Amino acid sequence: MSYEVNINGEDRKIEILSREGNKIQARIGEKTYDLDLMEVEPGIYSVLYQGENFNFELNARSPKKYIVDTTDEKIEVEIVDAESRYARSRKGGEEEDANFISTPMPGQVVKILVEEGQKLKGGETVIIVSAMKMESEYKVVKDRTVKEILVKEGDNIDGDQPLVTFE
Amino acid sequence: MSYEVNINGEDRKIEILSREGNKIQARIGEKTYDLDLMEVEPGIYSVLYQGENFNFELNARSPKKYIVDTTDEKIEVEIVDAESRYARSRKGGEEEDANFISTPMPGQVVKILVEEGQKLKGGETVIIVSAMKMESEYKVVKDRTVKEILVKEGDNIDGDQPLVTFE
Amino acid sequence: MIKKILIANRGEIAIRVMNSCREMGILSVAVYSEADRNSLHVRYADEAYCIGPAPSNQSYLDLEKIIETAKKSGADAIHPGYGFLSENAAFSERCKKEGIIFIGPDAHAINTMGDKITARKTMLAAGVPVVPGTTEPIVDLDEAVKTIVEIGLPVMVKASAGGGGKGMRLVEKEEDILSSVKAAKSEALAAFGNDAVYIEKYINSPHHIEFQILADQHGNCIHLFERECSVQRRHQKVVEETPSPIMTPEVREEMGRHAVAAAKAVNYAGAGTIEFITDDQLNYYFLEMNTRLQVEHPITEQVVGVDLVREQINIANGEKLRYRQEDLSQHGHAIETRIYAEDTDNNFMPSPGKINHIHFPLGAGVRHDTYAYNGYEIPIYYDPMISKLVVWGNNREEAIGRMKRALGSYKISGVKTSIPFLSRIMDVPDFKKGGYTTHFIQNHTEALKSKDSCSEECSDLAAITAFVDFLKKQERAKPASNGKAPASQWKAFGRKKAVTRL
Amino acid sequence: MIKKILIANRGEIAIRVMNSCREMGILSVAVYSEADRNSLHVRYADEAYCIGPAPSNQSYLDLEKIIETAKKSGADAIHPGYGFLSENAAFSERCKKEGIIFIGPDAHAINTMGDKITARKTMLAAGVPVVPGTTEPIVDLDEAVKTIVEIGLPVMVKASAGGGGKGMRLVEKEEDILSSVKAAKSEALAAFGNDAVYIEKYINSPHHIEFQILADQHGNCIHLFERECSVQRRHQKVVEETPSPIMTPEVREEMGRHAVAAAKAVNYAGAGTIEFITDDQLNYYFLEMNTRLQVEHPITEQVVGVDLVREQINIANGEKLRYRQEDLSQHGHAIETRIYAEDTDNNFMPSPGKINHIHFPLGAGVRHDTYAYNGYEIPIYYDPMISKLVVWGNNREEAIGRMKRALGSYKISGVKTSIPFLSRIMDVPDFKKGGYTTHFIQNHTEALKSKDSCSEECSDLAAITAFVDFLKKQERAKPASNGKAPASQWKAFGRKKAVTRL
Repeated sequence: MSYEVNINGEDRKIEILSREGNKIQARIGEKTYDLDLMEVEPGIYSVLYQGENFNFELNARSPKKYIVDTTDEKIEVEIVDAESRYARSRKGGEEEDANFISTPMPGQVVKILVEEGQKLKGGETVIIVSAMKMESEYKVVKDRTVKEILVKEGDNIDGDQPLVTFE
Repeated sequence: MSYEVNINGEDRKIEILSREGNKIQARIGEKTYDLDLMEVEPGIYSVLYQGENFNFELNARSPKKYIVDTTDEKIEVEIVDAESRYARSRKGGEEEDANFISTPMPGQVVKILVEEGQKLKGGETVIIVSAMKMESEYKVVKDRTVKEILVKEGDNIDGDQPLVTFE
Repeated sequence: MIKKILIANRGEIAIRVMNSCREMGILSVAVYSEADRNSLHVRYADEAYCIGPAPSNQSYLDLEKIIETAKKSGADAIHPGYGFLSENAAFSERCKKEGIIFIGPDAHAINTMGDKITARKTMLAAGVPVVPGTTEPIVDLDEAVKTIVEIGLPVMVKASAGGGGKGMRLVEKEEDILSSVKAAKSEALAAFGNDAVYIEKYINSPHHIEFQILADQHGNCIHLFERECSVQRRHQKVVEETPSPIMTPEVREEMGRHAVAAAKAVNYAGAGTIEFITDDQLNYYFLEMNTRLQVEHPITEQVVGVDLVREQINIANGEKLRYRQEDLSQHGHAIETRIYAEDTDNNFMPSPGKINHIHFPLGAGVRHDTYAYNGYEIPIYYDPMISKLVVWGNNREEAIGRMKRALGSYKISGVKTSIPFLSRIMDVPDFKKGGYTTHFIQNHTEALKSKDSCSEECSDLAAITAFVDFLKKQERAKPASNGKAPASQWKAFGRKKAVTRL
Repeated sequence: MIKKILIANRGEIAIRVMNSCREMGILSVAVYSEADRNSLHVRYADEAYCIGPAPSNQSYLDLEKIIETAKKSGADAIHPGYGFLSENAAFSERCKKEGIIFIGPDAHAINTMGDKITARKTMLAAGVPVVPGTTEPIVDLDEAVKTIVEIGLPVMVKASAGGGGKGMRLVEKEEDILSSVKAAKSEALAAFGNDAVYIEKYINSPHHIEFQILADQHGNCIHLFERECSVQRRHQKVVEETPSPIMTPEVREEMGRHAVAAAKAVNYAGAGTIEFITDDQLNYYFLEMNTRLQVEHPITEQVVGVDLVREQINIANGEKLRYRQEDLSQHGHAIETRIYAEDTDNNFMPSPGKINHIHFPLGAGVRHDTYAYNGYEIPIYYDPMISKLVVWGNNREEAIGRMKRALGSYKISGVKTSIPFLSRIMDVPDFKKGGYTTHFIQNHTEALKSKDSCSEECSDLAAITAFVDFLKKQERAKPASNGKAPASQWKAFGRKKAVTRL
């Protein structure tokens, strides 16, 4: 099966050429790597390449999406197979504006400044959320109309949870 | 269902009387305990009883057998249900002499001093096993006859693995 | 003699206090909110009691509940840690009334130091330098000019009714005095309808330097030298070190004497910290006193060799100080970095969540104060500090190298942390040189931003690793069509290749 | 200047050395056997190379392979750690020939100190006291008696051909000299056909006290004071501390001078340790010199404040010592305990296996040197030491309290460890008093045995906890008869009760 990986936004062809225990040979783009690769703890890999040691910690966002922590930085890696290529093509390539507001982290709703059906100007604040004693305002980027408000003031919320949706 | 637990060799009746979240009420023998009991890490429990804090780490030897590590000591706890009572009664209560030799820890076979079919005197050394640079001799307690030798010199072995069996 | 201490706090400081209790043979009682049942301080204590729901004002700040728990558990003393009730005079007073020893100063000391104006007056009376300036608003132009000449340049002229920078003028040159005061006054009048101004000495390159003190109930007081805490963001300390790289032995001795005088002025008993604002010429002025244990107290412990919590307990027991000033000296160099669950590239936004893995750096000269463990979910209700990493080195250079080493092998996954940011601080030449001011972080925003430093090779390897993991998981998840264990292509691949290579 | 160091070792000491490398900006190269691919030292190094199968003689002791790897990786120096090739003169010599810096002494020093008889003669020549005794066998009875009188009682008379205690006589009283020597000789004749004997001073209450030294390549040598290592089992150190509780300043200074003289006698360069046997009256005698870093070196680092590995590297770089003797002093008290995977109730039998959980005690004054992590399987091929736990305290009492606290919260599950045993040592009055000898462990076997200390209440709670866990797992494992998620009786029980209680 042919695979591609998307590394920090760039698509590259990837292939495992051979494998003996920890020793694998892999090609990525035009380059071939002979590696000693071992999962030393769950999700933590030690990779030796030409003697040099790399420690990678994998955080799977989905079965195909990884954030690879390389100590110095975090690299986004997505496995692109036929299925995800199809899904991508349907999206039309362009990212749309999200049709809901969410926070990147868990917290508590402090104040909701809008009502359902309300028309908002770009830049208007929709909701204020506190986490760890720090309050953050969440605004709309463009003019939008509020469809549904899914939380109420005082609610504890998860990260990435839709809070307010738009038409 | 009625259960008994065997604590360090002694059978006691046990029953959960009520439960609300972490708060449980349990009876063991004639004594009733109101506890706040929480699995804080996999296999690690924090138990608050009348304010006092107990940390227990459970090591399951089988689904019904636990070694509970209480910091100060290790307590053997076995859950006794109908099934295990039956199994126990068949055994006739008395522990028999093991019909094989095994080591309590992994290691490497250094020397096998017996042959299959050989008759041994009690106290005779059967096998020498090394682990971490230390060699240990394993002997028969009573007069026995070697049935089968399951390993050979140089083999790496697990703990509790039968090495030599007797008639 | 204290036999059982209730620790009215959570997190690393609760555990810090319990450690000294245990070392002294004293029992420890934890209190916890409903959000903290699985917190390490609960598991670590000898006893633990729930004191209410997650929000602090219903639990860790609930004075009544804590007093009640102390009585129920038979604790004879309460240690408040830092934050929460630690600088609450009413709590100190209440403990006294209930016959429970409060491990901290009395209400008088807390109140006096807690009010900025009273503290300033008390310090002036005790001969401790404070930032020169007017305490009453000035309306008269001539008086303003006279005051400026008295204080000495540079000064800041501020509208007394002011705010938002309006009616504010920095005066650096003599020839600008008159025009600046006039401008400030007219601007103030226009903005607030009031042309009264305050005048304050302007500290050009401010350093935050504080002195640790210990005082017993018998009038003895010593200082344990300084801590340099100028690396701050939003007035929150990020990196602390001792000795201060800008300190001289003469100024240290003098500041130490003033710190002791400050504590004595309020009949202080316990451990406390006198904060000074200091300029490049080592002119220093009293800022405030923290009447409790400080977050950054470990660096003093490492360099002076005194367990401050042990001494707090001894003092609370009514014992005399075990050390005289001349017994103490600074030995080597210590640095603390505060590891927060936060996104340093996104305005230090807190990043609570579940810690998947945590690997502490260990070895020579490394100390950790923490309450985090694998699988722990950092609650959203409290401070997002995960741990304090403290290193000790023979000298400052060794300590910086050690901190870099320790941060480099400190791994926390699951939440974003300030570890990479702190590591970049250690590389900034101005930090290495040591003459940094409280403007350090804002002056080096560019150098402190995260950078893509992974080479193409490294990102290729990261991608291959993710791909291998993906293949392994895919094989594991594959349903068995024939009812047997699923055939692993990944495993089969390994076997096949192994054979063909023979 | 050394830029890249190959560490010819594994485990905690490999990581210890890498830490100093990293702090000095030096790259580190790990070597590993096939059993160690997942060992932490491999993951921690900048580079790592496999050097052969699990057994040491095919990997960590394979001199050729290590030299080859050093060349391949471009390492300009090799640090041997302790054990393995660290006291191999041929290896030191070979490195020199290959132009690789050996971080340790030259072959001459290793050889001289490695041979007991040569070492003894060298020390005698250098004026360092050795255990008084004969170096040549004595056949003549009168000469034997004369020698005993010279040496002074008590003495041990040993058959020169001897072994197994035959022909051995302890002589404590003057009136027994003649009869004892006669008895020993006749016993020796009967057993070995040879009645020659050796006579050696008998040390009644022996203490093992050693001195750390550092010597540069320019003839400068200093000592870093003593370590008390008398808590031993089967001649293996278990607990070490510094300062020694029996030491006096006068004897310390004199022993230090003799330690320096011992090192100078072999033109030593690097870090080394002079071991002395000492009696209750602080009479001391050279035992041997370890020409390498010692396992217990961290306690010296904590108390003297010198990073010994850093100094080793500086010395190997040809630098002069950074310290003069008068710069150094002892600051506080440090204790090390060695945590082994072993069954202390079963003759200290090694207990390798997989570590499920490991929780390190942290906080003030605690240092760990380890290579263990959650899920790590301790290999059966090497030493079963898991970690070295080192504490520092202001004084000995504080240090003991701290060690008890640290051991009490040190959790390792999956393998048996010596943690409870070590904790019991801290409680033995003879240890607390500090006058213990090398017979300490055998003299206190009863006190050091593990005891059932859990109350009936505690074992009831343990049983209930196991039972709850059993119920939870049973519910989780129950197959769904209707194809839906299995109904949990345990969960349902909680719900039902919650409802009926409303």
